[in-house]
Amino acid sequence: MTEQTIVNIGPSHPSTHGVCRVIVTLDGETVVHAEPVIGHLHRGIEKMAENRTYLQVVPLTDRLDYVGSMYANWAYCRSVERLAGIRVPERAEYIRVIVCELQRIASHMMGIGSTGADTGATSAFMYTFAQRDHVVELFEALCGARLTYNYVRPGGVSMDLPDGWVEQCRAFTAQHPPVMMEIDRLLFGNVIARARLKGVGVLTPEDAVGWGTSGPVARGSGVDWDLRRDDPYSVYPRFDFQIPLGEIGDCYDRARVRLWECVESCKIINQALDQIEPGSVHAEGLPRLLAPRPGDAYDHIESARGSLGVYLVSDGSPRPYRMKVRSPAFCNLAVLPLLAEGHTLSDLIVIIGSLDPVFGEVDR
Amino acid sequence: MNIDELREHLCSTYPDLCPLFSVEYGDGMLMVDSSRLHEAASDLRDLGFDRLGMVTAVDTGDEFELVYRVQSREMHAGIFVKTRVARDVASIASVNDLWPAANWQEREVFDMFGIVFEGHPDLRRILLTDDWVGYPLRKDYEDERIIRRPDYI
Amino acid sequence: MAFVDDLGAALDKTPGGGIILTSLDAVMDWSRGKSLWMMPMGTACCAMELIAASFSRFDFDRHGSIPRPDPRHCDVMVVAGTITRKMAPAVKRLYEQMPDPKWVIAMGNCAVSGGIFYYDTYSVIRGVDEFLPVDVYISGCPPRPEALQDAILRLREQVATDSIVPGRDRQLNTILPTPGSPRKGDSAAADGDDS
Amino acid sequence: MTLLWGFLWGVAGMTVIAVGAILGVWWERKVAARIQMRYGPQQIGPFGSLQMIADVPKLLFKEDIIPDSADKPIFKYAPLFVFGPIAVSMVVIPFSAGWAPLNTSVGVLFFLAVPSIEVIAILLSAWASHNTLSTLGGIRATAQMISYEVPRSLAVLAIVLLAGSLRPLDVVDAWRWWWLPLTFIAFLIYFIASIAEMNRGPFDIPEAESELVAGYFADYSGMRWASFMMAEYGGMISASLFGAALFLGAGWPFTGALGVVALIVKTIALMTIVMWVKWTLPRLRQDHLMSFCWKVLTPLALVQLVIVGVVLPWL
Repeated sequence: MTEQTIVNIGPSHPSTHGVCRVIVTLDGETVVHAEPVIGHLHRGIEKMAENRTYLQVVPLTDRLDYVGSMYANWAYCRSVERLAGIRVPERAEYIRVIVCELQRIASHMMGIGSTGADTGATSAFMYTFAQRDHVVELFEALCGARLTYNYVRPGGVSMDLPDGWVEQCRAFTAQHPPVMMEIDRLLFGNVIARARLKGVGVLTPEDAVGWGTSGPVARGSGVDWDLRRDDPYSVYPRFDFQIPLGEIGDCYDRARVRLWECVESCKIINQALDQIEPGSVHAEGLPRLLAPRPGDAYDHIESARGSLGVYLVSDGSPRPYRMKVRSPAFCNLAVLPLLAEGHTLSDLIVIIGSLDPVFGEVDR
Repeated sequence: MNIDELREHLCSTYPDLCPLFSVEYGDGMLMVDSSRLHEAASDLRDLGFDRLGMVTAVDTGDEFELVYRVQSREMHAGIFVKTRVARDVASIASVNDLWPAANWQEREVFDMFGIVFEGHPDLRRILLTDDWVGYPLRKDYEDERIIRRPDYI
Repeated sequence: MAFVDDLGAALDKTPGGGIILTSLDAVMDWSRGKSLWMMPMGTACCAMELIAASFSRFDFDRHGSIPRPDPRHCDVMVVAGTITRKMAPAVKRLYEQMPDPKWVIAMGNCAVSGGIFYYDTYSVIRGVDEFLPVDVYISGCPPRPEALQDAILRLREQVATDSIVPGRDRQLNTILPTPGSPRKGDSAAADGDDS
Repeated sequence: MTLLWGFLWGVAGMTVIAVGAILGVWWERKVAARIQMRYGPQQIGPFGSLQMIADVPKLLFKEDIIPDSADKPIFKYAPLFVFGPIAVSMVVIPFSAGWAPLNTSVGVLFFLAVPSIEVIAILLSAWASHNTLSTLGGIRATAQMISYEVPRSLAVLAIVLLAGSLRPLDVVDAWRWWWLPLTFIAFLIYFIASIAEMNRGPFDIPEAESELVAGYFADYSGMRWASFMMAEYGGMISASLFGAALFLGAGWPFTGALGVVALIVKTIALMTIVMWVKWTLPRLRQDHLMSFCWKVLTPLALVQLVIVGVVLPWL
């Protein structure tokens, strides 16, 4: 044991994916202890929601997980719908599934790409980001925004699909899987990348469950748990798709799970586009000012990062009494000290990237 | 064990607090006394609720309502465990020893509400700075830096 | 900077040195304007657009603007995203680590004024100009990369008015509005809204 | 007189490196941009080739920050000692058959030894910054550069063995085209080890942008930082020149002025491959780096030596 060094990484560091600060105790290059310090992006969204009407909270949820805004929209809207007993038209449900699967692709493109960037392959990040740009373009055609969509609303979605959108979407889902295979070869077929990712940051299935991780982080460890299948919501039971699983739970497995989920998402989108039928996209007869009965409701969906839940308490007024976002990235990041211990500083960077935290959601 | 057996088991264990099960969503709710929380949590974990999904609190005005959500992958079920603690001596046993997931979540609740979790290994503020005064999500939190939003509705 | 300061001050005093100084200023302003390296201070949503700006599709390298993660190598700090009270000291410190001459672009409503997080929140700083001298403001939530591109080009115009001698301005016509004093006093702003 | 000539050649070498670095940075930005589906610099000069004309004065006139806690004299002058050896090493490169700036009988040894002084300067600069990330970068750089000297020298030894001389001009004279297949392994080892020597991807561990922000030069700004960059590109140029001269036969198949052009074309090709590799591959980890050096490259270089040694009596 030599003298230990304390290295401070962040809060502004090229590879902390936002504003995480990690205080690392190093013995040589080996991480003895890594302590994440979060909260640099804590904006108090939960407090703000208490002074907004139910509809006005939707734009706030956009800013939670800014890589996957649609999810927070949807989770929040599902909670409101459960609280107020709103039934959503079927077409709206299909549109929600389509946009959220597209969002999953966009978000995972970011996650896989940053795995590349963390290991030093910046170009791979550019390739995945170009794929993300296609999705963003689709969203822009859909709702006019590139990042903060405010598209899913309590009772449905804000507007119907524009003309020609379905064809564009089909074109994207047709060209996406081959590109994914290319990126698979480029990033995960490379001997250096395999050496960097394999066996690094192993999360055992027991820890994955005990620490409350979800999404690709848990599935990378082989925990077969996906809300789309295990707690089916919306119209997901009508689709045929696989849940990719990892084997040992290292960074490689987590990244690969993300990659395969993208391919599965393309399948879901294609099926949804086949099944979707014309109709209304918003529930009829909703009051402009929602004031649900007093009570509480919780609903969760499978976001790109895991099970994203929103817990709402109503006191009968038009504003939520309390909103709590159960954010998957928060729980996933909590395992960082566990994973980093004993690895080198370079591995720590890869491990942070493989957990794919988005600090808007971690800190809220 | 399926949901029906679970319901019967819980009803016999906690006769005074028979849990409510919503048929529509498959979620259960168990209201326990704050002194029995750890015991109930331990029971639930032994029954197969291996995931602690969420720990949060609600400021109801005169006391805090703590909300735990536990999930079972096997039974595809989720149960809310709720308990109430007094506002002036807000403290409760930590469930960190049962689910490590409680570690950060309880820190967050401490940070936002000032509820002390006894037995928590590392109870510090997590989201706010260490020298922050007050607990923001309490309903009576006052801060001169807050600008109240004008009431448009 | 010491060397440049001395040179500039000496030229300023020397008779006839003004001509050299002016030509030097012109060269320097051109070179600084064409090579604005960005310090990507991305904290929240806008960071995504900041990344997109230097990536394949928008490619700020065309304008000679590349992102460098190290503040010591940068010219312009792009504050993209919400700055909270916990984050502000770090941002200020990074700004101080940048070598002169340096500029700040406030990207997005959060960095401009707090944006959507103006009301009801206890932890957000309402505008990065509370502690940094901002040169260009971009509105939008988040702004498109094209808006950032425009900001870089506008900043070039502003750089063209600088001189290598501190405190000396080159008199040029600019279409940029000059920023007023930093907005202070949140309560006043709130009163204004209430009325 | 010799001293004067040496001095003049040194200045010439520095100029070549400075100009080469300026063009190299532009070329790298273009190559990286093409790999990443971008355009790269476009606005100044044809294809943005004069972009560096804007960057260099800007860096020259940037504030020169010296941190309070830094060891000031060392911090100030370390960049010079990083840049110096690289510039000096240029003088022994045989640009064409019969012509090298400095024709010395230990030229090959000189080229292998002098740039290695750089490692001391890197360690000093890293230490003087008084910054944990810099220090880590410096230590990584030291370990890496000293280790990779071994396979690099062994690879060059194969060529020296064939030529029977340490004088670069003799090597160029003795070079025959069939040396290329014979010493191909040595060339590959030399190439890989040189990439590691110049701290470029996938061996850019000391300056790992995503880990150590900028590694050993994290605290340098303005011109001092630029001299680190110049040293990096200078190292790239000199290593590529030397590799092209020794392993690829300098001006072969041409002689005279055309031969110099051929050498430059080969050098640019090698440099482009270096950039291509950097922008494609992920970065190694230190332990992989070390085991690659000692377990793969060094034994391979020895095998190459044995091959050359077996062939040699039959020539």
